[in-house]
Amino acid sequence: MFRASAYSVKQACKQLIRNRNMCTASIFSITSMLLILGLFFILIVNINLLAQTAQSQFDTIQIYLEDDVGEEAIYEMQNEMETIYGVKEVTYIDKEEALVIMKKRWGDNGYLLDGLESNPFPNSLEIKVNKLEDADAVVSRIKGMDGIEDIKYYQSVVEKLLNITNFIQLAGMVLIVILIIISIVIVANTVKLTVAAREKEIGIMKYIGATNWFIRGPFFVEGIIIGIIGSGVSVAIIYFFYKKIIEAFSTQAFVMFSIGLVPHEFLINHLIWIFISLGVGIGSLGSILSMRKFLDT
Amino acid sequence: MFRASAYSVKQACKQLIRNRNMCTASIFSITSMLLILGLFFILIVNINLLAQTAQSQFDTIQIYLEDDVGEEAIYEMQNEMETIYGVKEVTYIDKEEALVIMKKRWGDNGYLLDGLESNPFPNSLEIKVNKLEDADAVVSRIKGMDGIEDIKYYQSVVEKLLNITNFIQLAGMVLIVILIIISIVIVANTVKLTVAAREKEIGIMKYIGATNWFIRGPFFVEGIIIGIIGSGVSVAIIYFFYKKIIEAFSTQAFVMFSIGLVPHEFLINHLIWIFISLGVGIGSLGSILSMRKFLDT
Amino acid sequence: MIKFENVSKLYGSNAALSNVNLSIGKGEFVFLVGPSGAGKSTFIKLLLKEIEATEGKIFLGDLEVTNLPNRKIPVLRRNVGIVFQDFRLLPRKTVYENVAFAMNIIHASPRSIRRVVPQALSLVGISDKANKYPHELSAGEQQRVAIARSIINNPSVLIADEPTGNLDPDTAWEIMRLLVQINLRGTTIVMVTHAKEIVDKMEKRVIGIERGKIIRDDLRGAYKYHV
Amino acid sequence: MIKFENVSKLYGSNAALSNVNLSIGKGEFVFLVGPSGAGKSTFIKLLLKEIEATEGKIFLGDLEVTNLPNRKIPVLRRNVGIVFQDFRLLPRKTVYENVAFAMNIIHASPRSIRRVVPQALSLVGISDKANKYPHELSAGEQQRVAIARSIINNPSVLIADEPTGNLDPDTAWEIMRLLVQINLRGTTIVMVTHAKEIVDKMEKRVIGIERGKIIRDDLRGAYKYHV
Ligand SMILES: Nc1ncnc2c1ncn2[C@@H]1O[C@H](COP(=O)(O)OP(=O)(O)OP(=O)(O)O)[C@@H](O)[C@H]1O
Ligand SMILES: Nc1ncnc2c1ncn2[C@@H]1O[C@H](COP(=O)(O)OP(=O)(O)OP(=O)(O)O)[C@@H](O)[C@H]1O
Ligand SMILES: [Mg+2]
Ligand SMILES: [Mg+2]
Repeated sequence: MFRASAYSVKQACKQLIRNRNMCTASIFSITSMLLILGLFFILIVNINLLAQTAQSQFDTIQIYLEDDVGEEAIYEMQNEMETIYGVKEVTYIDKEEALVIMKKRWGDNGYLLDGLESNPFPNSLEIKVNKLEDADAVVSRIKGMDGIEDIKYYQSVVEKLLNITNFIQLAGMVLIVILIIISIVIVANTVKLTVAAREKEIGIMKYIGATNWFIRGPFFVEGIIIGIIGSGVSVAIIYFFYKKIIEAFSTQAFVMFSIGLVPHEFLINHLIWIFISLGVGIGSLGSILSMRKFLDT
Repeated sequence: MFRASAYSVKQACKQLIRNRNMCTASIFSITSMLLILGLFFILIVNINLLAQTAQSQFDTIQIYLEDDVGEEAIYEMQNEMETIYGVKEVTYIDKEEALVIMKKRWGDNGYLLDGLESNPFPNSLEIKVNKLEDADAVVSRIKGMDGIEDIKYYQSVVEKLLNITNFIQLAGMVLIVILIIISIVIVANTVKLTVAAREKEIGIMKYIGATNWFIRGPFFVEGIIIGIIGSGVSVAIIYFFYKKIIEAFSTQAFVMFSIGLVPHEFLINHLIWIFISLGVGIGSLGSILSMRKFLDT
Repeated sequence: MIKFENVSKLYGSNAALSNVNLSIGKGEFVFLVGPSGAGKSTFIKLLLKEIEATEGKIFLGDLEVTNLPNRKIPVLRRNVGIVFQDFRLLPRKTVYENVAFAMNIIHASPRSIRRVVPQALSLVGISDKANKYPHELSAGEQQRVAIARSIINNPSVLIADEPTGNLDPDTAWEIMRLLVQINLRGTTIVMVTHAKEIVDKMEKRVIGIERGKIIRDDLRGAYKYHV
Repeated sequence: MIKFENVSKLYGSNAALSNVNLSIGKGEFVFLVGPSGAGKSTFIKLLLKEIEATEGKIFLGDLEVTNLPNRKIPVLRRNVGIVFQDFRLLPRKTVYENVAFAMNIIHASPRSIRRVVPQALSLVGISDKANKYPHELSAGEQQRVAIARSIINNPSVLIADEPTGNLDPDTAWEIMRLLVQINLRGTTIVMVTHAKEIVDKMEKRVIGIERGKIIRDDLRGAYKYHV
């Protein structure tokens, strides 16, 4: 057993060196495919993050209170709301604060509000929910309470955003699956052609009495090595460029736009394992599967 | 000449049929790569469209006029502004209209404006520019005019949007170039391996006295056929799925969000030519380049 | 050792072998002769289960070749040393590695490989080419490597398809002396050949095949199979 | 027709041919003999510019082979019919297509191809295998296809590396008769062979090579090159 493994590894290394050109071709293919996969992975992870950020700006429920509700009662309501399932925090905003906020929001046009006779804004409570999906339930619980003039929350916006993020996640998964299938097809083809070029060799080995496993061994190890090299190279390339991009972004106008990017350490930590398992899987399975034809008889 | 071409085409067809497996591998690779390219193409074209739509909502310059400027003078100013280079159209919005617009924009909170004593809004002119880049120049020309209280335009927003669209366009081009390079590498590798499997054959042909062009001919034609099939298949697949996606979108919530998608006819009309030229180019060049090694001596 | 019972092999409607009955005992030295396309290589391919017999039974030692499951084929082939008509050397391995490969297959220890391979190479007179690749050898040299590989594991049966086809008479006779030696050690030898002179001088059992049929089987025969 | 002037071919430090001087006239029939590894195939490979001479000049007809630019090599090879020791048939073409291919190369008309190829196939006695692929043929049959291909274009020189190596004596003699016929039509023939009997009976010019050197050149010679 040990002798057989040692033989396989030794032979694989010899083959790799002697068939440099073909191996480079295989490594190239695997690397290219993993690069494309990585590209998509990065895009999807970041679009997701973006959507989540955007979403978090809409996860509030505005509750306008009637003017005759006293401060005491308001604090009571606040406490009660905080116990509702799904509520993260409840903030009290009195009418003066609301006016200030509105002025701020108007920016340069804020002076227009100076002409107001009396403060038209009501007191309000602002609820942040843990999960957007819970918002509806929270609202229906609150509706029954006394002293509430109106409840506002960006239900439709929130729903659309939910739809979009769900769609992006789904599309992302579908794309990644498609890409993985395409990669496997391409790499398997590469390996198949590599093996086809050695069809004669494999035939001869069989004629001399080599068992299928004996023949497969070195090819298998070779596939694993090619997979590891391919995934290593692509992770390195992605790491390098993604780091550059993040650096570029953090000094650019984009920070102002508050576009956050997934930090490269996180990405790499995940990618490296996904890629190495994909690379090794594709490489070794590819070489074994594509040899099946020649080992049938 | 004719006899040689006829021979090449005939041989290519024979080879294609006899080496079905290998050709399928090549076609698979080309198709896969073109699919990925197409995916990116669609993504980028649509993101671009989205950015442009968003952008067009910000390409206006607001000019607030002093209250003592009469209608006559305003129309004069409007005419003058329309002659400025880069200006697309100038609209006059009087103070009543402005109030109505503002109320609308406030939506359910519009009633707050009912409490206003007098209309705080000034008369204004709204300029739409042809190109966002021209906005600055237009503004500096207008600044000198009499009777202007204030000029507002979303300079920073516009700049950020410009940055983003430029970035997306640039990133898109870079990605497509990278993908094309990767596709060429993968397909060239596939062809190279296909040819390597026929190394012996090519050698024998040379030993008998065939010229390089005589040997290349059938391979060249074969590459072209493979390219055409590969690009045809991928265009068909993309056409089918993109149409489905557009149909799904037009009945979905997405319309409400006013996310426009590039119509599939437009896309396909462009894609089909790009793909066929890419496919044929990759197929034929790939087969010739990868035969160079075997035809050197 | 080798037994054919009513064996036929058809390629389409063309019978490469038809209704062959044959028995070769342990330790025999047999020449298989016949014109081009008679079915000699087919005979060998059947014996090694490279192709399947259309009809009949084939036995080699304890194994019934015609019934052998695919996964047992390597066991069959390891019991047999073979020299192929087209050599079948591994193109990406050196002469040394080609011969060593036959020992790797049976998981021989690296030590015994290092000891036995050089002996075999010098036996066929090709020691000085040990580190060359097959394409760097002359045809005769390749043939000798194939012979070295076939005998390296001391097989109980040695089958040689034209082992002297590309050799000059002197080298051919050296190879024949080698085969006789191996035969004396108890190995059964079946040799396909067109070399009239060799067959005539050796005076061994000669089996003549013509158009897929055995037309003669002489215990101390000569080449001239058609009188 | 063929002229070697001080030609040497070194593989590393190993001289496959050293300082060969030789001249073969138009219409001659020459046997090239010598032990395995003597340099016979090297001689042929040099003549066809498959490999480059390390030193010396080689002429074939009007062409100086050693000076020939690469793009002119096809012209050289079309003037020469060659039977390779390892046949070199195109594996994915049928017997018919293999022979026709040699005519395609010189842009022969489809009509003349349809007329000439069957003639050549029947000349070497392989007509019934016209639609088979090389791997479906016996070694001797492949060799005959190679011979048919080499003569199809009526070359001015025919070079054959062991054209009878895989043939039984009868078929071998048929091929020899064919070569003599072709020779009588004016084609220069150089034949590498180990077939002692054939060389002895034909009584043609015999050139003996040993370890890369020409050791004899007899006008009406026999095979026994080492006295
Ligand atoms: N795969 C195949 N398909 C069809 N016919 C075949 C196949 N293999 C061999 N044959 C035919 O079977 C017959 C016997 O072939 P075989 O190789 O056994 O001949 P042989 O006696 O070895 O001849 P040689 O001395 O020329 O090597 C031949 O006519 C050959 O054409
Ligand atoms: N590519 C190569 N690299 C190194 N050595 C080579 C190469 N080709 C041939 N040789 C050596 O050159 C010598 C002559 O080879 P050649 O093929 O000419 O012999 P030959 O006379 O044809 O022998 P045979 O009768 O066995 O075919 C041999 O010793 C061979 O090992
Ligand atoms: Mg045979
Ligand atoms: Mg030779």
